[in-house]
Formats: sequence, structure tokens, C-alpha cells
Amino acid sequence: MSALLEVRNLETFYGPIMAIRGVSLEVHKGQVVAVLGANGAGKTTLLKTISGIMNPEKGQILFEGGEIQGREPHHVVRQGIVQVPEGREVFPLLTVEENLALGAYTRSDRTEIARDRDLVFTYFPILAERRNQEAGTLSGGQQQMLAIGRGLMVRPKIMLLDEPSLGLSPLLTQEIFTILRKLNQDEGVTMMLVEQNAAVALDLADQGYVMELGRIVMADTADKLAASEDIQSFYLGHAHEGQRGERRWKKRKTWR
Amino acid sequence: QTRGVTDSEVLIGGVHDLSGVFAAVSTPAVNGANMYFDEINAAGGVHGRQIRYLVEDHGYQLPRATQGYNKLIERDGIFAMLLNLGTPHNLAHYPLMERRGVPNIAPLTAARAVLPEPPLMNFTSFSSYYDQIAAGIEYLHETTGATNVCSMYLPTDFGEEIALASHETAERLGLTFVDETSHRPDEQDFVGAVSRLRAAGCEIITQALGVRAGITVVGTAKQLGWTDVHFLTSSAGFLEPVAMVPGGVTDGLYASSGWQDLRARATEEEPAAFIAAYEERYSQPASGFAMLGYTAARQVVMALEAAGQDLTTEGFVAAMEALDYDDNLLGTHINFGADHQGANDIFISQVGGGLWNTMTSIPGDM
Amino acid sequence: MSLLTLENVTLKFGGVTAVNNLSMSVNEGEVFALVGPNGAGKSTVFNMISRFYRPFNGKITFDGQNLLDRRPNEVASLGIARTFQNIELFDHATVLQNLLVGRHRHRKTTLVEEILFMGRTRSEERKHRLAVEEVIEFLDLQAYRDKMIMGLPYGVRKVVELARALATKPRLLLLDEPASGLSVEETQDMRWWIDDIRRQMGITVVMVEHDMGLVSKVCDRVLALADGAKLAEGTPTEVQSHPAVIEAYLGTSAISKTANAKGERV
Amino acid sequence: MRFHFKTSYDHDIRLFPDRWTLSVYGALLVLMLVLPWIIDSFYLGEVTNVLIWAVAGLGLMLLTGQTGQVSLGHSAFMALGCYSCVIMMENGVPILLALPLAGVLTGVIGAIIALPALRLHGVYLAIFTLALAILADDVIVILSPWTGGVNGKFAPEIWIFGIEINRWANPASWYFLALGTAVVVTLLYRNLLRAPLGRAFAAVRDSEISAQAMGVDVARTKTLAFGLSCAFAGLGGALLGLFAGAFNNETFNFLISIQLLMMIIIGGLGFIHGAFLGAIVIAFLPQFLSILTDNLGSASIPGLETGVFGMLLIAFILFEPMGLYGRWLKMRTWLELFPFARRDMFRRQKTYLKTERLR
Amino acid sequence: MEVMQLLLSGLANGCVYGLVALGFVLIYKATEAVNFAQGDFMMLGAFVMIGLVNPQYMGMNFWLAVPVALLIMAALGYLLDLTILRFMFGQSQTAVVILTIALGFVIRFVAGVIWGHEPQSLHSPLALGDVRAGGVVLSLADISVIVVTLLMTVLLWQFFQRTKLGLAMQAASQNQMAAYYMGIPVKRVQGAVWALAGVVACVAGILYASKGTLDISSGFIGIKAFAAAVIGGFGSLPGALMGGLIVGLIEPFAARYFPTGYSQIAPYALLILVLVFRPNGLFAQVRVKKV
Ligand SMILES: Nc1ncnc2c1ncn2[C@@H]1O[C@H](COP(=O)(O)OP(=O)(O)OP(=O)(O)O)[C@@H](O)[C@H]1O
Ligand SMILES: Nc1ncnc2c1ncn2[C@@H]1O[C@H](COP(=O)(O)OP(=O)(O)OP(=O)(O)O)[C@@H](O)[C@H]1O
Ligand SMILES: [Mg+2]
Ligand SMILES: [Mg+2]
Repeated sequence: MSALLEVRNLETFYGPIMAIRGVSLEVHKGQVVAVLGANGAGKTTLLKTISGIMNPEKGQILFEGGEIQGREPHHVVRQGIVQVPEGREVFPLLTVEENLALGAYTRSDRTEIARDRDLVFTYFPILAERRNQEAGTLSGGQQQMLAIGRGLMVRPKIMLLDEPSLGLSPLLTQEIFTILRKLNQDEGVTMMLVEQNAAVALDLADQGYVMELGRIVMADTADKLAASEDIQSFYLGHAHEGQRGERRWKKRKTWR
Repeated sequence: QTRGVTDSEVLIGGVHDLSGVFAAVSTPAVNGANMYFDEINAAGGVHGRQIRYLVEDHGYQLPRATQGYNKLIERDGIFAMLLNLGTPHNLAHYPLMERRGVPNIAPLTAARAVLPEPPLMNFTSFSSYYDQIAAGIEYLHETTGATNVCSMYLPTDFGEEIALASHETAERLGLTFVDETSHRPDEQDFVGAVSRLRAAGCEIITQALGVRAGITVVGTAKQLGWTDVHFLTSSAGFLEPVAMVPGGVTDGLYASSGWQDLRARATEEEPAAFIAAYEERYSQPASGFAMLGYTAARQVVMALEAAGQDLTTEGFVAAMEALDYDDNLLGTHINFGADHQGANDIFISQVGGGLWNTMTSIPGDM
Repeated sequence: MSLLTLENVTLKFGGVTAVNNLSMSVNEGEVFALVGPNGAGKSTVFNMISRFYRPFNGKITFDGQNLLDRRPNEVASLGIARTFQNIELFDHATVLQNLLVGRHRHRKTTLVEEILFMGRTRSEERKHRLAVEEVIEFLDLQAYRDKMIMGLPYGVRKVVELARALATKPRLLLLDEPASGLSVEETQDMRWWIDDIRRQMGITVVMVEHDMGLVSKVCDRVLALADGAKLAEGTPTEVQSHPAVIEAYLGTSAISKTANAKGERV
Repeated sequence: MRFHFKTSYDHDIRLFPDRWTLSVYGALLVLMLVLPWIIDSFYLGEVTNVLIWAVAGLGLMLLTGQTGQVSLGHSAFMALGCYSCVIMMENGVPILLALPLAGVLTGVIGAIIALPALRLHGVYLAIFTLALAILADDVIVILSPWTGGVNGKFAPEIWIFGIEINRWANPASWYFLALGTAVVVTLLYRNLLRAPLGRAFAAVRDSEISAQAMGVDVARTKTLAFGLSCAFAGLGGALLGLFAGAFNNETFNFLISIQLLMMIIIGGLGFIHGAFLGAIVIAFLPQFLSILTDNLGSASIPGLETGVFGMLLIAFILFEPMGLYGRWLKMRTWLELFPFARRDMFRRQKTYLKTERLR
Repeated sequence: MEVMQLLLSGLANGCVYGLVALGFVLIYKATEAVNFAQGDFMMLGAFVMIGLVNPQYMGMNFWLAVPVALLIMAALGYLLDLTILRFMFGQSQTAVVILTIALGFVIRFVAGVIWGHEPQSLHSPLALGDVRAGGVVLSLADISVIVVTLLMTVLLWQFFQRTKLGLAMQAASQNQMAAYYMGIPVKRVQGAVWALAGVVACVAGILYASKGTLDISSGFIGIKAFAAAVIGGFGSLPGALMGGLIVGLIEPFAARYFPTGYSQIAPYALLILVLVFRPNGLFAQVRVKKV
């Protein structure tokens, strides 16, 4: 089976700094792929390069067989790729409702759009309540909900989620992942998920990648990853309570 | 060796406003001067020397003007200055020109201050704003019997000279100076100012405004049905486009200036030839300032001719002072003499049928 | 002894009551947590303490002084430092310069001394630098000292923000979601840092945090907010088992990045 | 490749971080000191002009580059500096006293004017100050008894320790006056940048909210920035007026402000070097173009220079929006890394703007 | 009656400022850049019209020429974006400001070369004829300025408020990256707004030229229009009109009733006053950031 999204040997720079150092990965249709990694590993950069927000220096990005690397981001969105960005990039001076309407910018099916908006409102009732509030004055978590809701409005083939649970309450984190699971299972939306909350991420994902310093250092099915010792101690933190537990020094990662 | 002079060349400089608010004055003047120099150069130059006119652009900014003078005088080492535009820009550099011995011919400003006492090496070709306005008010008073004088002006050296002339002339002639309004160059609407002057009972209004503003003022007065008033502008408003405004908006406007309008004399021989040649060369209509540039260049060339093969600054200045001829293009008699003022004739013109028609001429020695 | 007290504080934005008649008090030397659903008014409480907002009514006192008389920059001079939920660093400056701005409240030099860079300015600068270097050492930021904020990853910026707040040598530290966006490992670091801040530096900490694992490990007391009003208050365990808190905030299972997360979920 | 090892915290406090830098600037200063014996009076006059613009430019740079506030009204403060300096000199105050006093006076008045402007940001501050610049023209006319109104003033003779500073008789003396002022202003500027106040400026520029949270008094900082900026601009204006020899209400019109802003952006916003590089471009480019057109002997098209000037400015900005100094920094890095620099190391990654309507 | 006359003339006057201010606001709303060349755009639009209509140039019928001129200016605006501004995408706004100032130089130079430096009058049917009613007079040009400006304001306002493209433009100005994430072709949208600004400038230019002569420095009216836009609260279309009217009205009244020497400074003094009391203009568009 050929992949829906395939990244081959990607390299991306910030000026002289190489942030992505030859990453290759595949996302198959209907799959959820989790990308884990420490701070500054290049996860966000990877997603931005896929969305066209950044230009890669080398390598290919194939979506449904066509090359999309280096294209303008709006072109990428029209292919059916949407990214929910890290850090709540909402339109601060527009209302909640207008923000959602912009999510549907590439669509023209009025009734469907209205239906999707109502769906977002049922997922996040607070947004319905605040539909006329300027997005910039929402609380952090509310903005995050709006960013996710706006992403849903695009009706993408594949969603790239950059830390969707950032700043959300435990209850909402749980709900978000329930929604994501539902979207994946019922509507067949493919997902690529970057998450610090590795436990929930691996729970939802089929496939997982671990990034370090711009490279992929581990790739496996989510279950196998969750069972791996390194992942457990560094990303899940629970299996070896005694490992770090009440101690303050860090164990070296085996892949370093 | 005299500065700016070689066996094959004479360098003349000019610091102009080719890109700022007075580009409409400088540009045709430079064109006119270049046209004359080209004619002379094509005919072999003056005493075998080609004339090069180097022009700097100051955009009506003093610091840029300083740079322009510095370049022309210190780097290029020009022989003389011709048609420098702007009163403050000229005055600020008199010390430099004096120190380096650079004659300053026909600066493009009719301010009184450009001819100091004694005039040193400065020469102007025509009457000052002050004299123009004084003569204009006198003329209007005599022909129309109007006695209430008013003034609308920009608070610049040019505007204040005209306002002052209006005040002092009114006093001198025993008229009453009733009211005045001052303006900004970017002002667009004059209903307020015109209403105010109308309420004050003005009969003669002297103008020292920008071109568009001057036209709008006259139009506004007409629109408001105010007909028993006479607007008088100086050489700064004495422009073809003012007369040519469609619909006769400016009909009846008076101007008092140091030369006669070019277009109104388009049937005379020299003006006709000049208009044709200018339009041929620049494919733009010839204007009064083009004529001024042309004739100023001609005066320089005549003086260079007269100064002889061994050109020195002193010889040139003496030749300038000795110039004495009828300028048929300008329509005046030029004679610089010891006062360095080429002509002090004043012409009163009035707009009618799209032209500035000369109403009367007042000889300078009056 | 209570260091910070809020009495019957209310703040509304148009029709939204962000904080509703809230009273709380934080004791000197403790780590206090504010939790609650998104939009409960936690950040708003911080913003009122920082004096970015003025409450409609009620009183806020710090160390016996009425905070409502103070201007925002004076709050810092009293010894209150904070971090922001959505990171507010000086983006076009280096980490070091950011931290040195944190020293601003200790500035003693006058304009003339600075513009002429007189002796005192130099010696003061050295002192500031030493103080900042201590913080850099403490938070392991040596590698980033001369890096521009703009190019730093999210997690590092969070730490820099904490460092900048610490550089002010505060008595009270307000942390708005210190662990959001941090990995498990970094969250564990954060835990130790907060511990040390309290124990070694003697700074009182008030934090807003959604990671209940972290909250239960470092906090002495927790206050749960909902719709701007107090829902529950007590030790972490008490609050976590409070039915209303579970209903409005935690859900059926507390999701936490840190230890036991997966265990608790099932 | 040059490595730069820091061995003490003082490295970051010093005026010159290392010996190499010290020697580079030392050499530059020596070159500047012997310049009058190397170039002719035309170029010396132009270099003096560059230095004067750089002084005024440093003033605006302090405000725009360090605190991020855009002023289009600095011509008004240059006028203030110029008139106050000349009026003092006319009343017998020697220039060495009148010049700094004019700077201080301009700074104080600037700071007072800044008070109502404190709440303004971005375009609002820009237009507020632009209005000041436009009104300055009229105010000078209204204050005719002191300012000479439209007839303006002529610069008085300048004497320093018995030496006449006359631009045309003794261009080198004027050059040293400008050089001295520029060096002093640069030093003050540099001191400010390495002191707490300079950091407070940057803090206010990047985030007022967190600057407040760190105890920075935003209003006070902005007032100081505006005042200091005006003081430098006043010095620049005083020199400009004295150098031009005469000035009136039209001399310091708002176009001067715009030119000043252009200068610092082309030079590189936020860098001391930027003010100097920008001054070189703004002052030399027109002369360069004019010399070029003289030599080409092209049939003169009126306004061509300004047109080309505009196009070159556009090219400058398109080529390097970070300014010339930004470009130089990149070139230097490239040279230092040679031969390891990647060809497209400085290719711009895509950048995106966010609204500045949130404060 | 006199007051009525002053009022009406001031209104017509203010509408010209308002029209140019609309151009400023348009660009600002969609790109957050300030186009200092907007006044010069207006001048260029008017000259294009003169080139089409006046007998010494092409001598076209006025009404035929209007759409042609609008089209030319729209194309010009778009081309400008395509060839120059697009390369500044994502760069600081101050750099863009300097770019547009330099652009103004170039536009003035080009216009000078093509149409000369002398003032010219547009042969416009609007310039002829007055309308009188109850003792007050307005020229046809004044009346058309008022009507067209009101119409344009309402249309553009509705465009931004109601249409998807208008919303997308606002979004693009607030967060370019997020706008891209939503599939908005940000650069193309900005090109469209520059074209639109060209059209608005051309309309303003035609009406301005119908009210009097034109020369290459006519663009300096842009400064007052800029002031008007700021009074209104840069970024608000009705605000731009409001600001324009305020500036336009103060002029005749100040000239009528203020002492000589002070009246001409009234618009700028007013601007300063407004900003002191309402630092973000009448219809503020600036918010305090929520943290
Ligand atoms: N604007 C920038 N300029 C220079 N370097 C940058 C920039 N943004 C990111 N980097 C560098 O690129 C690397 C990857 O950053 P990225 O943001 O992709 O990491 P991340 O994995 O998403 O981290 P986090 O979990 O903190 O979000 C980091 O080392 C960072 O320093
Ligand atoms: N400036 C404002 N204008 C209008 N409403 C506001 C403003 N600031 C906050 N609010 C509202 O007040 C409520 C409280 O916001 P606050 O930011 O304090 O929430 P929070 O508890 O920090 O939530 P989160 O965990 O999501 O950050 C929210 O409903 C928010 O929408
Ligand atoms: Mg990231
Ligand atoms: Mg919050």
C-alpha cells in the first residue's frame, strides 16, 4: 500500500542552523502517526516544512503521489493537508465565529460548513457561548480549542496536530483525544500528531516516530514503542518509577 | 587660469528644485537654458569654448542645496551660477559664492533680498515681488477705484514679502488694508477664507499662494457670487496653466510681473519661434519660466562674448554690467548697470480667453 | 503568615464574569496551585496581581501592602515576579539580556552615571551579571546564554521565562502553566526546580498548572476555580478527590504527563 | 576564522569586546584624524555632512532602533536644537557650551512633549510626530521675534579657543567639530546600550507587558528614550544649521524627518553602525549619481537623480531589509567561516508577520 | 447661511481626504503596511485620466475614460505588488514604509517625465456647473465627491464585513502564518488589495482633478489624508471617512473664524488633540494584549 504522505530525506534550515537533518517517514491513509521528541528536536519544523510554511533545502514531500515540497502553503492546504499550529495562532481581532468561518475558507458548500460549525460548537460549547468574543481575549485554553476547531473546519484529508493538548485542562485533553479518535475512526481522517503527552499520544496512534536533534531515532508501531524501555523512562515516565523517581540525575538515552 | 574656464569649455552651474514643490519652475527654466546653450554650442560655442550647464537638484531642501553648492563650487569649480532656485537656498550660499568669486546670475526668485547692498556679483533680470505688487495695487486702484486692500499668503519669505508690499502700498496710497489670511501649501478648501475676506469688505486681494490654491480661490469667489473683487497675483502665479483652466474659471484674475506672457504674444516673431523650437525639442508646451531660462542663458552668453577671449571673472562681471539690449523674447529692455537689476519693468496682465493679456506696462524707472 | 491575600475580588469583561468574589490567601514559603477548567479565571487572577487589570471590587494585599495602589511596574519592585502562559520574552534580545532585564528592579544607577558609564555603573553591572549567572547555572541555561530568543525551541523559552523571573530575586513567584509544552523529562526537571526555588531560595510560589502529576508533587495547597469562583481548596489529594473538581476539571481520570499517567487512566 | 573566547564577564561590559575590535576602531579613528590631509575640500565637506547626519541619525536610531517607536517629527527637534544653539551663540555663549546646552534643552523639551505621546504606538506616534514637524514650520513663523521667522537666521561666526571654524575658509576645522560631536554621541550611545537603561529600551520595544512585569517603568523609559533621542537630534540639527550657514522656517521641514528615517532603516535599524552607513548612503548617493550623470554627459532629464535615487533605495531595501549593517554582518560571518560557509547559508527562510495592533 | 455654506464645502473637502484615507486604510487592513505613496497613487491616477481625456493627449470621452483609467490603476497596483512588494513579504513594516516612500519618489519622477512639471487641468464635465439651493452653492465636482465617497465607504466596508475575501484580508493582516494555514493565498490576496487601492486612488484622483489643477506634487495631500485616517483610527473604513470629514470641516471654519497666522495650523493641532485624548483614534483598532 502506498503512503498518503511520504517524507523523503528532508533537510530544513533556519539560516545556517540545520533543524531537520534528513528525515524520512510515511503516513498511511487512515493511520494516526505520533511524533515524539524532546524540546528542539525539530518536530514543529518538520510539520511546518510539510505545510509549506518553511522551505526545505533538500528532500521530497509526496502527498498522494505528488510532490508538494517548497510549494506555497495555501496550495498545500487545498490538497487536503491542514496543520493545527503550536501556540494558538488565532486571528486575535476577529470573533470566534469569524475565525471558524476562515477555517472553511477553501470550501464553498454552505450547508456543510454550517453543519461542521455546529459540530465544533457541540465539541466545545464554550466557543458557541463566546461566538462574538474577539479571539484575542479568550483564555489560553479557549484559544487552543478554537485553533483545533478551526482546523476541523477545513475538512482535511490529513491533519497535522502540533501539541493539541497544550494548556488544556485534563478533562478537555481527554475529550480532545476522544474527538480525534472519533474523527479517525468514523471519518477516516489521517493524522500526524506531535505531543508531549506521550502516553495519550501513543494510546491513540498506530505508528510512532521519535525525533532527536533533527533526526528520526526510533520508528515502530505505537504499541511496540510504548513498550520500549527508553520510551517508558523518558517519555512516559511511569514504568521505572524507581529509575528517576525521587532522584534528580538523568539517565542517558541509549540512542545518544 | 580662471576657475571653470578651459580653452575648450566654460562650466556654468545651477542648483535647482527638479523634484520638489517648485519643480514646475525649475524644470522649464533648466530646459530653456539648456536649449540656448545647445544652440550656441552647436554653432561653435563662445570664443571656441563649449558651455556646459551642470545642474544639481535640491528638492527644495536646504541641506541638499548645501551639497549641491559644495559640489559645483568646490569639486566642479564652476565659473558662474545661473538660475539658482529658492530664496533661502540662494542667500545661505552667498558667502561661499562671494568667497570663491562665483557670479550669481538671474536666481529664480523675485525676492528683494537676492540683491544685497552693494549687489556684489549677483545679477537679477527683473523686478522684485515687492515692486510688482506695489505697482499692481496702484494700477487697480487707479483703474477701478477700489480702496480696500487685502492679502492671502503662505507664511514664507515670498508670501511675507507680498503681504508687506500690500500693507505698505495701501498706506502709501492712502488706501485701507482691511484683512489678511495665511495658508498652508497643502490647504484645499478656501470657502472659509474667501467668506472671511468678503465679510471684511475686500476689493483688492493680493495673492501669494500655490498654483492650485490661487486658482481655487478665484473659482470659489465666483462660485459664491462674489464678483466685485479683484485678485492680484505676482510673477509666481503668472503661469500659462492658470490662464488655461477650462471653463474660464480664472477669467479676470490680474497678475503683475517682470515680463510679458509668452503665449499672449505667440503671434510675434521671436516668441513664436521660441515656442515652436521648445515644443519641438521637449514635446511640452513652452512656458514663461522656459523663456526666463532661455533669456538668462542668452544674457550669460552675451556677456561671455563681450568679455573676450581672455575670460576672467572680473571681465565677465563688467560685461554683464555693460549689457544693454532689447530682449524681444521677454518683451523688455535689459540693462544691468551698476545696480545689477536687468530690468525693473512691470507688466500688468489679466486672464481672458485662456490667455494672459497685457493690460499695461510700467517702465522700471518710474 | 499569609504573604498574599485576595479578598472578595471580582472582575468582569463585558458580560463575562472572569473572577467572581474570590478570596484566597497564600502563606509565606509555600507552593500554592490554582487549578480549574479553561477560562476559569486563573490567568486573570495573576493579571490582577500584576496590576494589568483592576478588579471591580475587593482587595489585594501583598505583605500587608495594598497592591491596588501600585502601578504594574511597582508590583515587581515589591518583589513579585511572574511568567506568562503564552511566553512573553524579549524576542530580539539574547537570553542573557533577557535575564539582565530581570535585574532592572535592582537598578541603582542614574541616567547620568549610565550614559557616562561611570565606575558605579560598571560595578553594578558586574553584580547584576553575577546574580544572573547564578540563575543560569541553576536552570542549566549555559548553552543558550548568547542565543537570540527568537530561535529557541518552545521548551527552552519556558525555562528562560522562569529564569528571567528568578533573576528579579522575588519574594513571590507567579507561574502560569510552567510545564505546558514540556516533555516528561523536562517536567520532572521543573518539579525539582520549583522545589529548590522554594526550599533553597525561600521564594513563595503560586502556580497555575493543568498537569496534576506535577501539582500533587510540589504543591502544599491547591485552590480549584470554576467560572471565576472557588470550587474547592485544600491539599492536592483533597482537591483531586473533590467530586465537583472531578466533574468540572479532571474528568474521569487525571491526565498527566508524569509518572503514573497511564496507570491512573485505566 | 576568528574565535572569540570570553574569559571574564567583563567581556560583555567592555566598550570593545576584544583587542582585535579595539585595534579596528583605533585604526578607523586614526584614519578619520588624518582624513583632512588625504582628501580635498569637496569630499571633506561631504564627509562632514555625513557625520552631521549620523549624529542626528543616532538620535532617531535610539528611539526607533532601540525602543521601536517611529518618529517622523525629528526635524522639529533638529530645528529646536539649531535655533536654541544659534540664539545662545548670538548672546555670547561660546559654541562649546551652546552646543551641549542646545542638546540638553532639546532633550528636555522633547521629553515634555513625549508625555502626551506616551500612550501612542506605531502609526499613531508617527503621525503625531509628523504633525509636530509640520507645525514647527508655523511655530517658527509665529515666534518671529526670536527666530527671525521666514527671513531666517544666519549662522554666527564660530570660534573655538581662538580658532575660527569656517566651513569655506578652513574646512578641516569644521570637519573636526563634526567628528568630535559624532564620536562623543557614539560613545554616549554605546554606554547607554551596555547599561540597564539600554536594556530597558529593548524590553519596551519587544514587549511592554513583560517589561512592566519586570519592574521597568514603561512611561519613564519611553520619556527618557524620547528625550535622549531628541537631544541627539538637536545636536545634529544645530550642526546642520551652522554648517549650512543660514536657515529659516522651511529648512527643517518634515522631509528631513523622512530622510532621517530612511537613513537609519537603510543603514540597519538598531545598530550604531547603521546610522553611519545610512548617513553615507543618504548623503553620498545623490552626489554620486550627480557626478555619474555629469560624466555620462547624458541629456539631462529633470528629476532623473531623484528617480534613480528612489529606485536605488527600493533596491537597497529589497536586497537587504535588515539594512546595510545586517548585510555586513552576514558577509563577515561568511568570511570568517570561509571556506566552510554554505553558499546559500543566508538564504532567507520564509518569514511571517503578526499584527502589531495588540500591545 | 454662511455657516451652511462652510459646512457643505467642508464636507466636500473632507470627502476628498476621506477618499485618499480609504486607500491608506485598505492597505493597512489587509497588510498592516502603511502606504506612504497613496497620495502619489492618487496623483498618478489623476494624470492617467488627464492623459486619456485632455485634448493634447488622447482626447477620449470622459465617461469612457473613467473605467479605462480605473483598470490601468488597478493593473498598476497589482503589478507593483507582484514585482516589488511581494519580495518584502514578512519583512518589518518600517522597511515597507521606506519602500513606499521611495516608490513615491519614483512615481513623481515618472509622472514628471510623462506629463511634465507644469500644473494641468483635467477636462472634466464635473468641473463645470454649480448647483444652487437656498443660498448655498456647490459645484458638480463637490457633489460627486460627496456621493462617491459615501458610496465607496459603504461598499468597501460591506466588502470587509460581509465577504469571504474581505474577511480573509483582515485575517491575513493579523497573522500571516495562520492565514496560510487556513488555505488563504495571502500573497495573492495582498496583490488584490493593492489593485483595489489603485482603483480607490484613481477615483480620488479623478475627483481631485475635477476640483482644480493637478501637478506632480499634488500627492502631498496624502499627508493630510494620513492624518485623517489616524484620527479615524487607522484600520477603520468609516473612521477614515469620519477623520476626513473632521479635517475637511475644520479647514473652512478655522479660515473663517481663527486669527490670521493660526488658522492654517488648525487641522494639525486638532490631530494632536485627538491623539492626546484618544491615542488610538476615534474608532480604536488597537487592543491591549491579553496575557
Ligand atoms: N526562528 C528560528 N531561528 C533559528 N533557529 C530556530 C528557529 N526556530 C527553531 N529553531 C531551531 O530549530 C530547532 C528545532 O526547533 P522546533 O521548534 O522544530 O523544535 P520542536 O521539536 O518543535 O520543539 P518543542 O517541543 O519545544 O516545540 C531548534 O533547535 C531550534 O533552536
Ligand atoms: N480582555 C478580556 N476581554 C474579554 N474576556 C476576557 C478577557 N480576558 C479574559 N476574558 C475571559 O475571562 C475568562 C477567564 O480567562 P482566563 O484567561 O483567566 O482563564 P484561565 O483560567 O487562565 O484559562 P486557561 O486555563 O484556558 O488559560 C475567560 O472566559 C476569558 O474568555
Ligand atoms: Mg514544537
Ligand atoms: Mg490562563
